Amino acid sequence: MTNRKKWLTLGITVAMALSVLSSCGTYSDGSTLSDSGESASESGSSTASSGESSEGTSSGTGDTFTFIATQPNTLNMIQSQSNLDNYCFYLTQEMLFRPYDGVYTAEVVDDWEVDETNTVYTYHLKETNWSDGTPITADDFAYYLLAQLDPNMGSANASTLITNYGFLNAQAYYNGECDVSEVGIKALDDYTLQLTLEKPVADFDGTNINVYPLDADFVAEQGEALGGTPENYMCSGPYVLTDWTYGSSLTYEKNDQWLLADEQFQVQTLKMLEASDMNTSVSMFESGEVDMILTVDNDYLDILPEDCLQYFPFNAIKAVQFNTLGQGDAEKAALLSNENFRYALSYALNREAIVAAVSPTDTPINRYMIAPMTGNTPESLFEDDYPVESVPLSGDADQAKTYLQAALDELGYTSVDELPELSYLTFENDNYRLMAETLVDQWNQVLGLDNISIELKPIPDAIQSMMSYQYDLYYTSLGGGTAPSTFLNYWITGGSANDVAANGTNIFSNADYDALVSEATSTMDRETRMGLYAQAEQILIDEGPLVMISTSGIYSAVADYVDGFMYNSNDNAIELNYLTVNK
Amino acid sequence: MEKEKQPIVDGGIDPALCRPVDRSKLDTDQIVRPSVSYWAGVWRRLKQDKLAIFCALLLLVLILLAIFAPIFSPYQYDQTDLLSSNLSPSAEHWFGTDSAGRDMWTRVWVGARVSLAVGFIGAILPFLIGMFVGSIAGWFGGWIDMLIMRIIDIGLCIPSMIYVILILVYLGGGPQAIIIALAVMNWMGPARGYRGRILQFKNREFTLAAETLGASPMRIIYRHILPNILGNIVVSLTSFVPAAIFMEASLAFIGLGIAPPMTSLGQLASDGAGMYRTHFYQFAIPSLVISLIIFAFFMLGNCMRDALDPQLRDEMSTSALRRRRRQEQLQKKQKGAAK
Amino acid sequence: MSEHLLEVKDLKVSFDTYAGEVKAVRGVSFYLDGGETLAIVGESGCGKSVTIQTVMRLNPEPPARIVGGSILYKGEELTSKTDKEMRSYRGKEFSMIFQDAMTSLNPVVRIGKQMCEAIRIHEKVSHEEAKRRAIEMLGKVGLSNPETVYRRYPHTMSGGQRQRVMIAMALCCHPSILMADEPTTALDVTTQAQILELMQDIQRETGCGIILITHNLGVVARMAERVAVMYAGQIVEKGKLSDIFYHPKHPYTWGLLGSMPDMQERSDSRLTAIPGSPPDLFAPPKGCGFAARCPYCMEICLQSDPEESPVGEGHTARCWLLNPYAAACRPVPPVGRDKQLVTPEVAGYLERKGVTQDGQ
Amino acid sequence: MVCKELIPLKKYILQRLVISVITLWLIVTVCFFLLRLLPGNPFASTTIMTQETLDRMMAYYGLDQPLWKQYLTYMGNLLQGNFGYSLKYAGRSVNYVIASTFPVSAQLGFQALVFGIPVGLLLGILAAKFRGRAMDAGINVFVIICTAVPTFIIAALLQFVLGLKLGLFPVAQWKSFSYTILPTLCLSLGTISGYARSMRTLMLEVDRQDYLKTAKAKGLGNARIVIFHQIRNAIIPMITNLGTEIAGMLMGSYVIEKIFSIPGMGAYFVDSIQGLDYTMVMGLVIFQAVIVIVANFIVDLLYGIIDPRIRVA
Repeated sequence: MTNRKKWLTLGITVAMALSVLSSCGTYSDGSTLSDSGESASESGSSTASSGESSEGTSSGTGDTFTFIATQPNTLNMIQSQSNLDNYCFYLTQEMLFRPYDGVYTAEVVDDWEVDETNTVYTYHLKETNWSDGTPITADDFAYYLLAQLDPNMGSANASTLITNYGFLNAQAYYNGECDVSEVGIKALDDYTLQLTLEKPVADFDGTNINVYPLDADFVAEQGEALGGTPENYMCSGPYVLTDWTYGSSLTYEKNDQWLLADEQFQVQTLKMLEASDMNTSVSMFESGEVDMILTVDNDYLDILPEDCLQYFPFNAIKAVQFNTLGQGDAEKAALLSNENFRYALSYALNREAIVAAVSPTDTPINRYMIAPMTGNTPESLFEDDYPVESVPLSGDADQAKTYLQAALDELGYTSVDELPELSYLTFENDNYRLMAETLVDQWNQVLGLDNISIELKPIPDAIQSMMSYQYDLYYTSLGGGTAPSTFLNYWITGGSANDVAANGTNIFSNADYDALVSEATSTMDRETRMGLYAQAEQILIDEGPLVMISTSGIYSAVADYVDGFMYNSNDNAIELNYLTVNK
Repeated sequence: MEKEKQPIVDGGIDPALCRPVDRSKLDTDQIVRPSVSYWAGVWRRLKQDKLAIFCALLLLVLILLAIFAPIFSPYQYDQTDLLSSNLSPSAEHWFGTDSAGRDMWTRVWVGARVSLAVGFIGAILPFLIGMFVGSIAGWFGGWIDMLIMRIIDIGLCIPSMIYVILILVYLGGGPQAIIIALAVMNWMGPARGYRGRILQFKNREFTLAAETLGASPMRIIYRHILPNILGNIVVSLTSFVPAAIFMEASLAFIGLGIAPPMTSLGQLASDGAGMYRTHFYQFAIPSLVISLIIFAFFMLGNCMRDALDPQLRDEMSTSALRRRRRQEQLQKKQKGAAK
Repeated sequence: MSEHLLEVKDLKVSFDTYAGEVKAVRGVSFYLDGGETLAIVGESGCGKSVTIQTVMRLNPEPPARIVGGSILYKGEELTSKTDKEMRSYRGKEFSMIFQDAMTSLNPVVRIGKQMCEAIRIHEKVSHEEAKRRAIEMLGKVGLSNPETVYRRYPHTMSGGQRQRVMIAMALCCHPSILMADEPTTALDVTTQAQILELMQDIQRETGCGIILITHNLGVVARMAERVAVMYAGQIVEKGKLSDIFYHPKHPYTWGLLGSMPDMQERSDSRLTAIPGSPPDLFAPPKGCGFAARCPYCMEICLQSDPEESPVGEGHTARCWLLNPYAAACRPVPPVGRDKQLVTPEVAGYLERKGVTQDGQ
Repeated sequence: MVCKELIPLKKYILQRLVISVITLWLIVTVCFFLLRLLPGNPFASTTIMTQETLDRMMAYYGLDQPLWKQYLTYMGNLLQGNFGYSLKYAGRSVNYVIASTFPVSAQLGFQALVFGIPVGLLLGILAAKFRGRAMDAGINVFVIICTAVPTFIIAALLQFVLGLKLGLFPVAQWKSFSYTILPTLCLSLGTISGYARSMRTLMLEVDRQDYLKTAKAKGLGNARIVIFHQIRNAIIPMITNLGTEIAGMLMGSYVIEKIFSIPGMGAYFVDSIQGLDYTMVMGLVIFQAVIVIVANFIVDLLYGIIDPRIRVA
């Protein structure tokens, strides 16, 4: 009797454990747990043929494109903060105007006109519908913009919309002071959308705005779950998102309902894989399991063959930001706002050598309006039309020393050791740490400064410290945007990077700089506008609280049998419009 | 009197010898085997064990290198030289240079200092805390034991990451912060283990005897129980040091490593792990040094276990056993050959 | 073909330890016949347990090594047998009862299971048959309601009960030799008496030979027919009960007998304890092992080891005093003193067994 | 016939249940307030944001209310089994994340345990039985390599050699069984070396017990003595930390999942804490606590079965 009882209990516990685990464990092709409609794409892997490398949805048949890129955080358009989400919106939503390599072409818009005061834009839309067939109206496009201005929708993009386009009463509505009907975004009828701006915005030519459709009832019905899984996300664009396994893969299927289904986006299935480890990604790329890697780390550039690497400038300015308020310490404030000290630190850096060693995918810069920013004409580059005198890219050690000596004299120090301790705040991950160590050591070698200590913090903590001005030097990365005004607007008095706490405390305020920028943003004539921007940029270079280092870019590894792959940081989208895969 | 050489008579004995011997010469308590104190026995067994010597020497070499190599090296560990970045090991830079052009030889040994310090102190500190708390819980029992055990249960369930970040943020990223973080993370394991040990010995006779003689609990624990489990403690300590070094390396892997410009072996290895396909040396050398340190500590722990185990003191240590067996095979071969 | 059931000739066993070779048994010879009980007496550490365990080859070979001598059991030479062959002997031909029953039973296995295991190894019987026999044996050793004992765990029983279980386990395969390594030392006096009686009944019933190891001369007097006194790895004196108790020839035996407490006598005569402690067998002394502690030690004793010299029929002793040349040093013949050597209590046991001073 | 020993078992189970509930509640509370101590704002991200936007988002998620109020609302949801939605990944419910990632991590951990523990025990027993011989030395070296070399190094090398160069196994991803072999192997190395080492020590300790001599005296074969008597006694101390170990394994390992890009829970633990995703961290911690408590409970039952001296009575 005793034997049987003992083995019985043991058997039960083991069987129970096994059943619990096997019931949830699914071997099939990573399909989501909930048995939503079996993913349309063939899950070839269920025939678990072991061993051969390019298995499962093999990209052999030419109509599947498998690539490695970081997954979106969320598909909730209202609360989306990162451009990773936009990659997915671009592929799954139709747009008023669809950007391709920086040029916006009309898609849903039939035709549009603007009134003589350049403030009222009226768009006539074609008849289109969601992937499940329900029609899309102008209300959906209007709701997309209005939802982001809604004060209690917790949207992250309200301030950018307001500063870039300045819709009528948008700020008031966002502050809750007026009703949604008074905002300058209205759907006159099902197929006409009207946008009214408070004052003409030179950089807005009526087309360069990303507007997707968003169904108000769907948002209300989904509530907090909006954009979490393919089930709570409606698609209307070239592709339909059919499957999303967090941390593993997203699958897009071609949407025949789309307006231009037969002209663009011919590839049938897209499979976006997540591979957080670069070793793994490169191995998968070499073994042919994957057709493209969006961003290749610095260390792997010389492993992959030269011809498969494509460079895309990212147009983000990386710079060291000086906290001229000095965290309340007058001595520090004086030092950090001293121009000579800043020039000394700037001239001490050999940007070319630093970037080549520490982050080869970047390009060194000594100004803010860099390629691909367009100048007087859409074809010419700003930096060619308006050269600017700034620090030489290879640095100038002697000049740096003279600036330092000038700074010491001005502030009354006799030697470098009397300078107050400065903290260099940056994020924790590796390349930020490496850049910090390099910069601090270069300053030490060239200028003999050893009062700068590095302070690493997790991203949320670092950003909060920066926004509460608890730093001396901060390594920042600011998006350059499509037009010069984006970056220059950051640094006007009260600008979003200048007065981060939005309580009137600015680290840089220059009256004629503000005047130049505000005048430029409202002059319609391109030539004069660009001239004014150039002057503003020169002031920012001379007196701005920044030492610019480099602009980043990405190298993508694309297999030879794939062409027509385009990535544009300004549009922040993976543009596979004309992609062809002929394996 | 001169003992004359008398022939041995029948029965093979010499009659002259048949006379009582004077008692003084005799030492009744003649102990043949030198009475060996416990520690002397341990020391002798360790000395005999070639492997233990090898590990001790290896550790000594690593420690000396960690202390002196950076002092004598021509480069500073944080001195970047952008023109010579990512050079493979050469006469100029024995271990090559990293992507910022810093000399890897100096960085590896500065990192070794940190890893050894963090590993060593990061292992001993939690151990002492654990032993102290464990002995209280074990000895007093009752609600104190329940309370401490529940605290440990809760502590183990909350991811140690949270403590680490809290400590690193409030104490800055220096080595001492890492050590305190490790201490907070790791004291619960030994506490639980040590409590079990105390319970095991608590109601043994010699403990009760000591108690009846009026010894205070702390005295009993440290004079009576501790020597009994010292072997076990030393062994788990030597396997705890590698664990601490590992933890520091995995913290670095997650991005919570030591504050720059200081570095540690874990940090170097995890940086190198990213590019083992392009610059293998930047990955191989720090990993090799970490593995050597951990190997040395680990083997030392093994040999200590054999040496400290009272039951094993009579039996032969593993290596002595191997030697004995080889001699036997030799004899068999000779006998075979002789036949 | 020796006529004895078990005959051990000049057995030498040594252990390899870190410090070198320890010669635990240095030439031991004795014999045992069926139905007879041989008692081996001696201080702890004199090699008595090692001797009988070597007969059954229980000591793991790497440290232990049989250096010389032979063990004949029913004419079979055991020293050359491999472990596999010895397996059929253990439990079937020989069986062992250990001293501390507390640790000699597997704490995590039920008693019944441990017994059936032994039965089924030697006789291919079904589970039920093995169980029946085990329960029957448990009853025979005097345990009340053996069925429940069969299902219980060792830690739930008292020392005496556990010792009975050990005996039952040893006897369940009807061995021809039962070796008991101080079976009663860990027990209180009353249980001790019951166990000894039990062993005698079993011996009468099965006619098995018993080798009893003890350091309690009272037990020897009750149980044994012949006695071997061991010291420092050698048998210093062996013979019939009367030879050893009434005509001891070896100073060590005198010492042993002298150190027995005498209950009746109220005199405050001090017990004659033997000074010093046995030699360390790591490097045994050149001469007689007992020399250092022997009050009658002679020069020769320090220099060479005495052989076994016959004293009477079946009675030998290993001491130079017996040598004709040593007559001068020989003490007043102990015979006169033997009366006080044997305490009345032991004498009572001896009478009951018909053993008197004139020793037949 | 209800066996006599089971009746008190119910009392014991009840007692354990009460204690576990209290412990769970304490864990939730301590973790909730400890997380709030971490500096930084969960919504801060690299894109340019003004403080005003951050405050608006905090308000939307109700994080600007007094802490005790948030705690009460959180506990309210928790009692209905709703872990809430992630802050960092809007729209992603914590329940859904756990439900979709736990099976993957559990499967990996389970396979590593099922492969690791028996092999580890076997190596431990062999090393003890052949003490001092070549087998013992070989196993010792293997154990040392597994413990001395950090996991992320072994995993990277195995992936490179077995995966890419020899092409035996797929390099990464988590599709079918052949994808799980390499990660399981890497994960199980730690278990194997741990169990081998402690089993060897325990077997040596048990080697000298008297009941083994009794067993030999009964004429049992070496193999039977080892299996039936020695292992059963040696294994008892191994059970003690089996509970926490199983729980740890089922929760997934950050390193292995990162290198083999497996959609498991391991990654979530680290990222959500660094990204201050309060609801996700709480959900994961509670789930892990439940697993640990259940695992410990099962182990205690196992304890009773294997070692009668601690029978629950």
